Amino acid sequence: MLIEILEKNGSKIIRHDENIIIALVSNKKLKKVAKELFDAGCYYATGVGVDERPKNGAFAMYHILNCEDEKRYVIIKTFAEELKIPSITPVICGANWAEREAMDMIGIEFEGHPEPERLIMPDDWPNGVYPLRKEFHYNQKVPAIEVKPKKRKKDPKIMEVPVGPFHPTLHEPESFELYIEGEKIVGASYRGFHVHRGLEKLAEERLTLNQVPFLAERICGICGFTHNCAYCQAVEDAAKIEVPERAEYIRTILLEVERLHSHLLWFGVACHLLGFDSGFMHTWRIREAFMDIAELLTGNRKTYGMNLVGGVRRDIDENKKKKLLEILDKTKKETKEILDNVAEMKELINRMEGVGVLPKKEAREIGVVGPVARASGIDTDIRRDHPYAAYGELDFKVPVYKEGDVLARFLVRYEETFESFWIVEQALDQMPQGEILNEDYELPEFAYGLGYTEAPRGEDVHFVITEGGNKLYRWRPRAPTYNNLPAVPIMLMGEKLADAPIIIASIDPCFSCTDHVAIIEKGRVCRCSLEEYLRLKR
Amino acid sequence: MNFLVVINILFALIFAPLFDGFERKVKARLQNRQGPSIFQTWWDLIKLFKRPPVIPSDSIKRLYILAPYITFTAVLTAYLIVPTLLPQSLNFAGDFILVIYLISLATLIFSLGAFSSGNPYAQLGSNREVSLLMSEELVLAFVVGILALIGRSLSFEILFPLPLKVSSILGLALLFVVIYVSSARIPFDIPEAEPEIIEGPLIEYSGKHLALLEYSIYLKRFLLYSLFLNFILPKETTIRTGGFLLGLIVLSIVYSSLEAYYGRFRLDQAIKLMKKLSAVALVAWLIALMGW
Amino acid sequence: MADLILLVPAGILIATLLLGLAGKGRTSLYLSNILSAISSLSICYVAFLGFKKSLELKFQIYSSSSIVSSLNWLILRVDSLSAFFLLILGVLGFCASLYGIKYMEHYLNKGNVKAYNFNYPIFLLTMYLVLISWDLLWFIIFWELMSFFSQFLVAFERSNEKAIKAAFKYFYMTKAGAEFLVLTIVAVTLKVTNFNANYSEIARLLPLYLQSNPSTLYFLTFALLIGFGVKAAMIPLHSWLPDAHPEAPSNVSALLSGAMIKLPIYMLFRFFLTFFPKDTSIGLIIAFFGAITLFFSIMYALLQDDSKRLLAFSSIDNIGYILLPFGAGLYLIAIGNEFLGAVALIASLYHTINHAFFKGLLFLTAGSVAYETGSRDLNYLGGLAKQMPLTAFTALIGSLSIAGMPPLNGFVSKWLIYVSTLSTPATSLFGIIALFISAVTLAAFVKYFTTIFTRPPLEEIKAKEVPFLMWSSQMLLALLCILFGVYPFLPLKLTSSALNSVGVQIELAKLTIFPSIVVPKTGSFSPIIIFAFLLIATAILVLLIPTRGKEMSTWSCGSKEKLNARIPSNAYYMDFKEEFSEVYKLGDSSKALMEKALKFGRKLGLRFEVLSYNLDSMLFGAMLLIVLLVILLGGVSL
Amino acid sequence: MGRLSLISKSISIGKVTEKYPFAPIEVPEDFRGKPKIDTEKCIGCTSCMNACPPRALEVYDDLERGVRVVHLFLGRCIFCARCQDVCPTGAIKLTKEFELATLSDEDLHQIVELQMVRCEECGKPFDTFRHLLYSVKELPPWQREMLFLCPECRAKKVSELLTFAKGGGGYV
Repeated sequence: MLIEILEKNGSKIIRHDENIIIALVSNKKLKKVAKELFDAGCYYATGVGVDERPKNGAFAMYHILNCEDEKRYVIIKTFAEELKIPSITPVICGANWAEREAMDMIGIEFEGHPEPERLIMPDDWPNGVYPLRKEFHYNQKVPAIEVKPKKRKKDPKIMEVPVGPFHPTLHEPESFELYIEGEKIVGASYRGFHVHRGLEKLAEERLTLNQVPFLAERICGICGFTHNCAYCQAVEDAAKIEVPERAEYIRTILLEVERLHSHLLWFGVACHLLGFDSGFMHTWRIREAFMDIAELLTGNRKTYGMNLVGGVRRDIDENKKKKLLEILDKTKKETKEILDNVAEMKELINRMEGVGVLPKKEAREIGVVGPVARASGIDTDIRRDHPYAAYGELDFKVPVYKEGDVLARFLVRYEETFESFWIVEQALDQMPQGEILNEDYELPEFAYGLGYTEAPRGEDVHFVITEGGNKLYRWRPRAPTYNNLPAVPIMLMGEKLADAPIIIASIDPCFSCTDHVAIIEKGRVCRCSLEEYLRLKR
Repeated sequence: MNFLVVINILFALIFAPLFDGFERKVKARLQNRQGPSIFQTWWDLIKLFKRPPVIPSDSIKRLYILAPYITFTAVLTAYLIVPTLLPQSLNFAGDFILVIYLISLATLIFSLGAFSSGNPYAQLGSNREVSLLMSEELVLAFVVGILALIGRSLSFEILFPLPLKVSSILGLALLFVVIYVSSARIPFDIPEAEPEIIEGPLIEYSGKHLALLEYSIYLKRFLLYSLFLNFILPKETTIRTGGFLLGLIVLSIVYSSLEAYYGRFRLDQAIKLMKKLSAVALVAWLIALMGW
Repeated sequence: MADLILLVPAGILIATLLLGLAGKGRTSLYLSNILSAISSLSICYVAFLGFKKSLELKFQIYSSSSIVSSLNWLILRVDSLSAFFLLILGVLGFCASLYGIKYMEHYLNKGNVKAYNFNYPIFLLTMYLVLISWDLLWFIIFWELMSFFSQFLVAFERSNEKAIKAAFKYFYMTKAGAEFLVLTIVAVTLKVTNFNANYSEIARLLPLYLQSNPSTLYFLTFALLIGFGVKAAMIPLHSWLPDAHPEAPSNVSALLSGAMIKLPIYMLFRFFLTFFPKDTSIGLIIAFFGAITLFFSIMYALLQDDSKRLLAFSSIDNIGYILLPFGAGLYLIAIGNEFLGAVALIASLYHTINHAFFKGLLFLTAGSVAYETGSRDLNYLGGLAKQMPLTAFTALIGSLSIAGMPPLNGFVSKWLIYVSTLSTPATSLFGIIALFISAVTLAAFVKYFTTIFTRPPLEEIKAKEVPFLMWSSQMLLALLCILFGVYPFLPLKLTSSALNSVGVQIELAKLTIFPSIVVPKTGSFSPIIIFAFLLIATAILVLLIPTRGKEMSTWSCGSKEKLNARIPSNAYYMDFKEEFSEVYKLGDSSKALMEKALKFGRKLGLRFEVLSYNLDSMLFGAMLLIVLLVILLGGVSL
Repeated sequence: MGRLSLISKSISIGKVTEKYPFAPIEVPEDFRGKPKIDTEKCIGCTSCMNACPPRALEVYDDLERGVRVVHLFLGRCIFCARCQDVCPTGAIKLTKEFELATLSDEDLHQIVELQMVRCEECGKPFDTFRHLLYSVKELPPWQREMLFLCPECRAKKVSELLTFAKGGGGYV
C-alpha cells in the first residue's frame, strides 16, 4: 500500500525493507504524497533538515512518518530547489514544528507554511545564520540583534498569565502564556526551546561514533537510556551491525527499569501537583528501589553509561539477577498497594476526571505518541508494532483508554507499570548466554539509519546519516515530548487555571528532551554570572 | 486590667512557630521522612528576619510595605481576647465577633498587600483568598450563630466552656472544620497553592516581610487552636493548663496528618464543600434553636 | 426666638437657588456650592441645637375649613431624631458641596450647569424641610418636591440617554411609592385624627386606634413599607437605585445615597416607634426584608464593572443593614426585651450615620477618579494609588469601614447588630446572614479598591491628585469614619438621645463602660484598646523591623514581555459567583417577570391613552377610580 | 479508605530517608565514582583522551619543561568509565567516592606529569618514556632502533633507509 502510493507518484525508492521505506519524492508531488500517506494511516513522527551540499549540492528535507497499519516507517526525502520546499503542514499539522525547526536550523523555506515564525532560535539570533549548516562551527559565536518588543492589543477582560520560563510546576525553562477569564483558560500559547543545547551540532562535528551515546543519554535526565538505545539502534541499522542477543535482553531490562522509574516519578509528580505530597513521598520511596537497581546494574543511579554501538558494556551476572528479582518482587507489591490506595482518594480522582481532554481526531493530526495517544484511544506502541531489542520475544499488553482525559493518562501509566514488571521478569528469565558487545563492524559512508524506541513518554525516534570512519554526518534525535507538546494548548482550552499544572504534567513533559543551550565553550566549563551568561547566549 | 495577658501573648509568640515545627515533624513522619528539627521553623524565621526585603517596582509601595506589619498586629490583637496558656484575658476588650473580624482584617490586609504587588499570581492568589474567606464565613456565621444561641451570648466569659449538648458538639465539629479551612492547609491552601500559582499572595514578599507574614500565619493557626480548646476546657486553672497543652499537641497531630493525606481542592470544589457544610450547619442551627 | 434659626438654612438655600437661576458660568457654580456648604453648616448647627432641646416654629399660612384645613398651619419642629438625621444631612451636604466646587467644573462645558445650580440647593432644601416638617401633609408635599427636583440632578447629563432613562425610572418608581404614602396619610388623617396631620396629634391618637384595629395596622405597614421601601430601595423595590445613583454627578450621588435614602428610614422610625403600637410580626417582617435586601444586593454588587454602580448596589446592601436591626429592634421591644431592642435600634441609627459617611466618602472617591480619568469602568482603571495617593488612602479607609473592619466605624454598628440579633432565637438567622454578608461586602470592596487603585493599569493612565477642595472633603469624611470607630461613645450618645425622642428609653450607662461598649451578658468591645494596640504594635514593629529594601522589577516568571497581568474586574470571585449562580438566576428570572409586567403596563397605558381621547369613557374611568378609592378607604375603616 | 491504609502503611514503614551528610551511604561494588589516575601506571598514551566524550581528560605536552601532562578535570567528568575501558595499563580507575562538592577549584583537578623523551636527532621531546617502554614490546625488532626518534625524524630516517635500500641494492 505505502509502496504503491510512493511508486504511483513517481518517487524513487532508495531503501525498502521490512521496517523502513526511504523514497525520494519530487517537490511537486510532495504534498500529494504526504496527504495520501496520512490518509493511509500514517502519522507524522518527525522531520529532519539536512545540509547535503558537500554531497549532493543541495539541502534536503526528510519527513519521517510512522504507518501503524503496515507497521513501517516511511521516510520521504525532498531536495530544496533554491532553498524552497512546499510545506506539508497544511496537510499534516504534526509537521508544523519539524518544518519550523528546519527553517531555523538549516534555512530552508517552506512555502505555504501557516505560521512561518521562529521556533528554536531565540528572537535576538541574527537573521541568515543557520547553525546546522556545515559551515557553522559548534563553538562559533554570533552577535545578537536588537529585538523590538511586539505590540499587542490588550483585552481588558482577559488576563495574561505567564507560566514559565521559570515556574515551579515545570521545573524546566519553558514558557506558556495562558489567557484566562476568571480562572478559566480561554487560550494558550507556547514558546519553548529556551535551552537549545546544540547536541546535534556537537555530535556531528566534535564527537566520535562511540562518544555520541553518552551525549544521547544526556538528552534527558529521566529517560536517558532510551535515547541512547535509539541512537545505537539507528547506527546499528545504518551499518547493519549484529547485536548479541544477550545484549538485546539487557537493553530490554534496562529500558523497562527506566520506564518503571519514570512512571513512578510521574505518579509522584502528579500527586505533588494535586497537592498530595504524601503520595509523592510514597511513590518516590518505591522509585528509590529502581534507582538502586540502576546503580546495581550500571554503577550509577541513573541508567547511564551502559550502551555502546553494538551492545552493552556491563553484564548481569547471577548474583545481580537474584538481587534484582528480590527487589522487583517487593516493589511490585508496594507499588500496587500505594497506587491502588491513591486511586481511591476521591478528591484526587475528581481533579483528574474529565480534565484536559484530548479527542482522538486532534491527537492523530498532531501525532501525539505514547501514553498520551493511548489515553486518547489510539492503539499504538512501538514495542509491539516495531519490535526492537528483545520485545519481539516477550509478552505484554498495551493498555488503551478512550476518554482522553488526565485520568485516562494516569490509568494508562498505571497499567503500563505492572506490564513493565512482567516484562523485566520475563526478560530476566529468558535471557540467553553469550557475548554482550560486538565491536567488529565498519561504518559505511552516507548510510541512513533509523532507531526507534518506546520511551516512557512515547515514541522516541533517532535518525542518523553516517559519514564513515567513526563520524556521523547528521544525527537527529526526536523526543516524544516534541510531538506531545503541541497538544497541550488543546487540552488546556476551557479548563481552570488550577488544573493547568496537572494538564501540562499529564503528558509527562520532558522539555530538556525537546529542546536541545548549555554553553559549551572550549576549554572551560561555564560557571558564570548572569551577565556572562547573557553574553555567551548570543 | 489584667496584665497576665502579656504572658499569653508571649507564650503564643514563642510557641506558635514551635508548633509549626512540630507539625512539620509529624508530617515528615507520615511521609517516611526524617524531617527537620522542631526548631527549624524558628531558624527559618530568624534567617528571614535578617534578610532585607525586595520591593517590586510595579507595586503600590506604601500599602505593599505596611501590609505585613498590620497583618501581624491584627492577628496579635486577637490574643488580647482569646486566652492561651492562662485563662485570663482582657475580657472587656472584645468578644467572638471581634476575633472573627480581626482574623478577617488580617486576611484582608494581607490580600490587599498582595493585590498591590502588581504580580499576576499574587492577584490571582488574593482573589482566591477572598473568595475562600467569603465561603468559609458562610459556615463560620452559622457556627457563631449556633454557639451564641447555646450560650445566649457572644462573650467568651460565658461561652467558655460550652455545656454538653448535641448542638454544641455539632457546633464545635463545624468550628473544627472552619478552623482547618481558615488555617490555609491542604486541601484548602488554594490561595497559596505552590504548583499552581506559586504561593499566590506571598509570591513577591521576601525577607522581613515574608517572615512577618509567615509568622502571622503561625500565630493565626495557634490562635484558632486556642479558641477551639477554650470551648472545651474547664475553667479550673490546673486542669486547664495541662489540658490546653495536651489539646494543642493533639490538634497539631490531627490537623497535620489530615493535611498530609489530602490532595488540594480546586476553588470551586472548596466553595461547593463549604456550601454543603452550610446546609449541615443550618441543621445544627435548627437543633440549637430547639435548645438541644 | 432661637427657634427662628430653623429658617436660616432654608433662607440661604432659597437665596442660593435664586442666584443659581440668575447666574451663569463658573462664578455662579462656585457661589451656589459655597452657599450650599454654608447652609449645610447651618443645618449642622440646627442639629446641634436640636439635640439640646426641641425647636419649633409655627406659621399660619391661611385659614380655611375645607379638606385642606390641615394645611393651614406649617409646623416646623426639630427633635433629637430629626436632629440626628439633620446632622447626617448637614455633614454630608457640607462635604458634597465643598467637593462640588471643583468637581462640577468639569461639567462646565458639557452639562447644563444652570440646572445644577438651581436643583442642587432645592434638593438640599427639600430634604431639610422633609426632616423638619412636623405634619404629615406638609411632609408628603416636601417629599414629592424632593423626588421631583432630585430627578433633574439624576438626569443632569442630558446628552446621556442612560441618564434620562434612569431619571425617569427613578421618578416614576418613587412617585408610585409616594402614592402609597399619600394613601396612608389620607387614610390616617381621614379616619383617625380628624384632618389633623400633626405628628404629636397622630402619636397621641393613632396607636390607640390601631391597637383595636390590627388589620388596619397591617394594611398601613404594608403601604408604608412599599412607600418608604421604594425610596429606601428595599430589595423588591430597589431597581431604580442602581441606575439612578451612578448617573448623577458624584457629589449628588453621595447625597442621594448618604442622605436621601435615609429619609425613609427617618420616617420609618417615626411611624413604627411613635405612631404605631409595637408588634412582633411587623418587626420580623422588616428584619426579613432587611436580610433579603442585604443578601441580594451585595451578591449583585459583586457582578458590577462600573465603580459607581457597585457603590449603588452596596447602598442597597447598607439599607438592608439598617432595616435588619430596625426590624429586630421592633421585635425585641415588642417581646419585652427592651434593652436588646434598644441596642438594635441604636445599631440601626448608628449604621445610618456610618453609611452616610463611608458611602458619601466612597462616592466622592469614585467621583475623583472619574474627574481625573473620565472613566468609571473597573475593567479599564488601575494603579491609581501611585498618582492619587490621598484619594486612594481615603478610599481605603472607606472600603475598610464599609467592610466593617475594626477599629473603624462600620465595625461598631455591625457589631451592635450581631450582638443584638445573634443571641435571640427569632432573630438569630438574620444575624447569621448579616455576618456572612459582611464578608461578601468585604470582598466587594476589595474589588472596588484594588481594581481602581492597586492593580496595574491596562495602559498608562494620565492622572494626578485631585485639587485640595476635593480631597479635603474626602479626608473630612475619612476622619469621621475613624473617629466614629475609635470613639463610638459620641455617636452612641447621639443615637440614644435620638431614640429617646421617639420614646425608646435606653440606659446609656449600662452600655458604655469606658473604655468599652458592653452589652451585659452578651458581648463587649473596647475600640480604644483595640485601636491603641493595633497602632502601637504596628509602630513598634515598624521601628523594630524597619523596611530597607531594594526595588526590583516585579517577577513575571522570567519572561521579558510586558503582559496584561492584571485581573479583570469581571473575573473577581468568578468561582464564588458561579457557585452561587442560583441567586443570580433568581434575580434574572424576577427581572424577566418585571419586564413582562412592565410591557403589560405599557400596553395598558396605551389603551388608556386611546380611551382618554374619548371624554365620556374618561369620565367613566375617573368615576370608577373614585368609587374604587372610596371602597378601599371604606375597607380601611372596617 | 485509601487514605487510612496509606497512613497506616507509612506508620508501619517508619523513616526511609537517611541522615545522609551525618551518616554514610553505601554504594554497590562496581559503582562509577570519581576517576583516579594511578601516577605509577599511567604511560601517557592519550587513548583515554580520545575516548572521553566530554573532554574531561586532556593530554598535552609541555615542551619547555619536557613533560607530558595528563589533566583530569572533574568539573566536566560524566563518570562514564570509558577511560577505564580503554586504558591499556589500568592506570585510570573509577573509585567509589562520589562526594565531590568542594570550596576550591583545585580539588577538581588531577594532574599527572610524565617525563618525556627527547629525540635523538632533533632534541625535541616527543613521547613519554613509559609509553615508549610500553610500546617497545609490540614493535618489530628493526624498528626498535628508531625508538628514540620523534615521528618526523623517524619518517625521515625511514625514507633515508628506503632510499639507501633502493640505491644500495640491486639496481645500481
